[in-house]
Amino acid sequence: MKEMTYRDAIREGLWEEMKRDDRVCLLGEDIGVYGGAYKVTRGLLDEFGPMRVLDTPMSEALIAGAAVGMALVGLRPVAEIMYIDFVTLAMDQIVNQAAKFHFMTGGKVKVPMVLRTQGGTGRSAAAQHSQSLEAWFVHIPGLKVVMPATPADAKGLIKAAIRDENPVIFIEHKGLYNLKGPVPEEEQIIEIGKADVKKEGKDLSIISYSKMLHTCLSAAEKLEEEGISTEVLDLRSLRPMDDEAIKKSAEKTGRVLVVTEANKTAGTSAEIFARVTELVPKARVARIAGKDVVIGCSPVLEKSSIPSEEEIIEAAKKLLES
Amino acid sequence: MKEMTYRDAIREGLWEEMKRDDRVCLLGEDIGVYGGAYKVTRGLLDEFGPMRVLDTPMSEALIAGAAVGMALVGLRPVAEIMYIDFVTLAMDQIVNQAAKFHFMTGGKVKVPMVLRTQGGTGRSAAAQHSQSLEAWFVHIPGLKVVMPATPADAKGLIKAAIRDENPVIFIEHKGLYNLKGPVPEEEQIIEIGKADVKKEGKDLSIISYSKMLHTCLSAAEKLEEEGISTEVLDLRSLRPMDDEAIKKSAEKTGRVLVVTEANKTAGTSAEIFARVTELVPKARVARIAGKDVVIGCSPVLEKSSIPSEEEIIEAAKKLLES
Amino acid sequence: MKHLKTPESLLFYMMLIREFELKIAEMFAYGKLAGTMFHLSVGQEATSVGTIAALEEGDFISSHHRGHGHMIALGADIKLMMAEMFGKRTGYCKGKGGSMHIADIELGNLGANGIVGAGIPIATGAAYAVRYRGGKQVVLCPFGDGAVNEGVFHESLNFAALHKLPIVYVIENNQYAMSTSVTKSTSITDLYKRACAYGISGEFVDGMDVEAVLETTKKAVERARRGEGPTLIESRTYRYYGHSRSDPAPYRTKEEEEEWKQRDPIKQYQRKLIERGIITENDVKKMGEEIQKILDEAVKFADESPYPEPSEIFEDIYA
Amino acid sequence: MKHLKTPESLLFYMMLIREFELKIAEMFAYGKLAGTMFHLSVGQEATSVGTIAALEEGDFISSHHRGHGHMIALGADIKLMMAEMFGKRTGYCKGKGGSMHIADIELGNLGANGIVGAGIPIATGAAYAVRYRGGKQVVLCPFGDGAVNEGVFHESLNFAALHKLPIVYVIENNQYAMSTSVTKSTSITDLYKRACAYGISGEFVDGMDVEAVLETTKKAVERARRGEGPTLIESRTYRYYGHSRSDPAPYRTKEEEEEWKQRDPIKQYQRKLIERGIITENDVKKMGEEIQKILDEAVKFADESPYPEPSEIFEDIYA
Ligand SMILES: Cc1ncc(C[n+]2csc(CCOP(=O)(O)OP(=O)(O)O)c2C)c(N)n1
Ligand SMILES: Cc1ncc(C[n+]2csc(CCOP(=O)(O)OP(=O)(O)O)c2C)c(N)n1
Ligand SMILES: [Mg+2]
Ligand SMILES: [Mg+2]
Repeated sequence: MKEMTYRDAIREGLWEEMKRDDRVCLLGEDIGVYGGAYKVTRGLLDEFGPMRVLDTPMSEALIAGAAVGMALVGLRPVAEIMYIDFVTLAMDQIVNQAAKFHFMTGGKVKVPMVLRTQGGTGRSAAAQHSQSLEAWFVHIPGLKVVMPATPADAKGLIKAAIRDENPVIFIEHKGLYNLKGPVPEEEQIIEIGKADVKKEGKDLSIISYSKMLHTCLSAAEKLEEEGISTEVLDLRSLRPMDDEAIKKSAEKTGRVLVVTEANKTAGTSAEIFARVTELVPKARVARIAGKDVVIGCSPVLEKSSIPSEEEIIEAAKKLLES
Repeated sequence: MKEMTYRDAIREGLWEEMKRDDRVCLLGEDIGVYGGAYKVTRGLLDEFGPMRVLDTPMSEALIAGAAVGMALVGLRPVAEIMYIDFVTLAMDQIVNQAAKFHFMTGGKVKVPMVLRTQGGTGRSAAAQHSQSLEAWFVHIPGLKVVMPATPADAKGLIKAAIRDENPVIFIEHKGLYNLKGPVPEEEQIIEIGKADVKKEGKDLSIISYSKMLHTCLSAAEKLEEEGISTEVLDLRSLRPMDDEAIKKSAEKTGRVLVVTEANKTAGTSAEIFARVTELVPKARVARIAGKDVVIGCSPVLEKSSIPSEEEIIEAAKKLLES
Repeated sequence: MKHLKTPESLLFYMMLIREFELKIAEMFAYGKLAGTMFHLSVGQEATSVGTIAALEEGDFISSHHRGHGHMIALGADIKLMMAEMFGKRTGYCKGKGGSMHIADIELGNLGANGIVGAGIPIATGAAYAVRYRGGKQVVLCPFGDGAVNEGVFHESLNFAALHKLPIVYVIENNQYAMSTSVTKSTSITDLYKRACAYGISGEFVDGMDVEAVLETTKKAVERARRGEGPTLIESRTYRYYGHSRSDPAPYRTKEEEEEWKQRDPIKQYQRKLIERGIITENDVKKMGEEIQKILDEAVKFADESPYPEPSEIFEDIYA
Repeated sequence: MKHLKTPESLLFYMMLIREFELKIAEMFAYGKLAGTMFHLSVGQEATSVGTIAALEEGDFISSHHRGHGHMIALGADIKLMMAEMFGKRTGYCKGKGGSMHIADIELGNLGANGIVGAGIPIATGAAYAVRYRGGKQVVLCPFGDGAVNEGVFHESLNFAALHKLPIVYVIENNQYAMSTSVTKSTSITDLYKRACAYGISGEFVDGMDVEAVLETTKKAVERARRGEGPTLIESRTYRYYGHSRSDPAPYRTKEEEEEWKQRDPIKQYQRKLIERGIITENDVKKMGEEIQKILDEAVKFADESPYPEPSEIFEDIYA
């Protein structure tokens, strides 16, 4: 194992796949010299040249659409949309084109592309640069959606996403790039659709993903100190979702707290909530999610818009009492 | 009461509001001479002229964005996006602009606009003209979302939407336009956020909206024949959602079946499911939703993609046994 | 394209497109088609045939909602097309696509699109992929006059021009987007002039003259193949019928319709080829008969084919 | 604008913008600002001041991520701006907007946008509303060179040209969109020439010369007010600093930066006004002192103002 940041892990994943397969290429705004807004692709231009690390004009629909076209003709493009908030400009190409071409052609074509983007709060980036819009993609048949929380998962999943024959939405979190963690020396591909128990426990399960996972892990430790054995399940993939892992944990503990940074109403927390109940009707379920608000710039506002460790602990205790 | 179609009811609502308030205007593709793809705006051009009934170029982002600008400067635009599938081209203007301007400016500006569109299956219009994407909007703070199922509700809600100070997404269903029903002679404004019990019952509640409501009503009648007293709650508004009405019905029957045409995963059915459980923890809840598939053109495929009356009846019985 | 090398073949394929579409209109009247959403290109045959004739085997094309003509000009199997129109599982897309989405990558068709303009960035990306692999193919990207006002038109042409991609954009300007005439939707009505915003060449061609279309497109295709970048062609034409089956076209005059029909691309070309002594009246008649045979067989095939099973909705969602 | 009628006032507001931005850079270093996302327009002051000076009271403007200059040129209260930068509840947007969204409709600012290009259709809609009500206002719509490649640019300009709307589009061409130079993003580098695609007039102006900017914009504003439709102006300028605080701008040369700084809009104009005998060195010094006083007060105000309460997130979601 070696230690590296989430940012470097993704870059290493991209680098290895580009070395392995010369059909793999990157396109997006300022991914070349600039290395991407969050520096994930730094250095790749020098290594692979401007044909394979393509700085595009500011044209998000073109970025996504060109990736579809490239994939149809045999490349394996990794498109970057700088902030998930900007996917609003490319939804047609992702949802009506990438997700549907395989089906609409009766299975004749495939669209093996990855759309990398990043979301979430934490940098006072305000209303239009802080959203968690993953639920939109999770709703769409034909897409896969992954949201890694650790460097190892990020690397293993970006490699899996690139090798997948389908469009994969790969959502990073702006608050995770500097997070360090162990990453295996040898090649590891993490299967899309598999959750991971990040901490075992028996009284209560917390289900989460992406940056919020870490808040949950730290809440779980505090709960543990109070004698509450808490399991933390990291979904990693939102579509497909790992029903088996969810079921196993829910059956084991009988109490499930769902925690997401995304807005509560009609967010992923709703889907996970309903799914847990469908899979394990006896389980008691609760959810804590981002407030149903617009994200404000002032740190005070931003911070209170998403679940805090205290809220999670409180909700966990309440759930145990119910 | 007079009888009229859903289409005519919406048109009458638009007509009355345009007569009442000369700030109200319409814009969209082919809404003038052509009267709209589903003829909702037929005749309004002759009555109100091309300034107030504006045929736009094929530029969906411009349509939504111009509506935002018009609203900021004091008009009350009603923009039409011909199919909900095409909102994919206008999501930035709806989600990052219309929904957020009030908050981002600290409450200084308002965006009183309506975005009319229509969705759903029923015309073999295939993958890109048949979706039910309402969950995307329901997820977004700052938007309101209404989906009427009857002519009277459609008229009362379009009027309320136009008078609202916020952006309202008004989603019609292509399979409802020819539906006839009674509409009050006198002016009726239906408050956004209020559900409506379309049929009373005591053994079981079915919660639905839009066209699927009618399938539920017909299923409820069959259940009634078998001695199962079924209540059918029409949400009408998806955001805000009528928690009080949901609670009341769920407490009364203790069994709630949620039925939507929209895809199951991360759809509105998930939110309603979670909400019922949160409001009435003792209630048993189940959901039937559109299959997690892409809509095919062939009628066989289209039909089997969405809930049938039989599936609803079966699910209701299963829920009663649980 | 090999099958479009002779004047006779250009005529034949234009006639085949026309008769195919008249046949599906008839089949619709009999209640045979899946749904009501189909868009006839009757009147526009010279554009689909003339542009595609300029391609070579291995080249690509993106298609759109009014795309039957593209498929037929590419040499599609009429049986599989008809079956798709009928919503049958033997169709090109197993009944999943329907009229708006009939495509076959093996013919070089990257997909037919129901979202107006959406094929433009896709075709542009395909052209980038060709360049990436050092290939010699060219991508043909046709779309309507309405699509010219969609944002993706702009984003794509800028990108293609910047990278001098091997792509030819063709505006099939039938002068209306549904009910909206170009004069009511577009601030300049000579649409090819929009090329100026990208520093590429814009060409105008009479879309009722198949040889003119072929010649103009050929030059653009050659330029693209030589690495000299994209061209924007405007082929001015007319659709004889309404936008779709439910449209009686109240937004235009009968006189205008008649004027354009006077210049019918098929009749015009028949006349020309007879005058040139390349074919006789009788040849035309025989072509017509051959086409009717093809169509009858296709209808029979489609009619006798099974519908998909309901469970097939779960197939082809993921590869 | 009344407050921008004299040469001295043009100079004063350019200096105020410059010093405001240098002050916030300093405040950032002290950890006083909300977040790290702020974009300095240092070097571009002649464009914001020159364009806005061409407006009359009651006119509108849309703003964007690099928008401090617009607000200041509109006559914004520097205290409320600073408080917003600090994330305080006394700021223009109660701390909810922050640097990227500072706006005040009472000053005619329709909103500052973090989505590049998104203000273009909004401004265009506002111009339609003006026409709708028979008003005489004009809308000024500035955006960067990067925004010129977004689809909404195209959709909006076509619409505005078609309806001859009272709007003036200004490309603040600082030659880079983040790290991407115009030559790498745009197939024609004379951006004003894109006007040709819409049949409107395109004008080029030296964006380092405030009087030239004012004059060019004034003509366009007058045309718009007379009902003669939109203009696309390209004002060529330069941003001295990186895209945002975290950008050391490795994508351009120090020589290039120095060259542009030689043509500094403020120094240039100071020199010019002194030469013309309109002001003296001493006047400039006094202006600087006055500005420092304004800024010190603003910092004090912002510093002493309270942060919003956490519960304020629930306010202003719905009107
Ligand atoms: C993005 C989008 N907007 C609107 C529509 C509805 N629609 C389908 S075809 C059409 C007109 C297209 O006009 P044009 O591009 O000129 O092609 P034509 O139909 O004339 O061949 C419209 C408005 C659509 N399918 N996609
Ligand atoms: C739609 C969108 N894409 C990307 C970004 C990220 N971004 C912010 S500013 C910027 C560059 C903008 O360049 P330009 O329009 O020239 O304005 P400038 O920053 O030079 O003033 C980029 C890429 C964004 N905010 N919005
Ligand atoms: Mg057309
Ligand atoms: Mg710039």
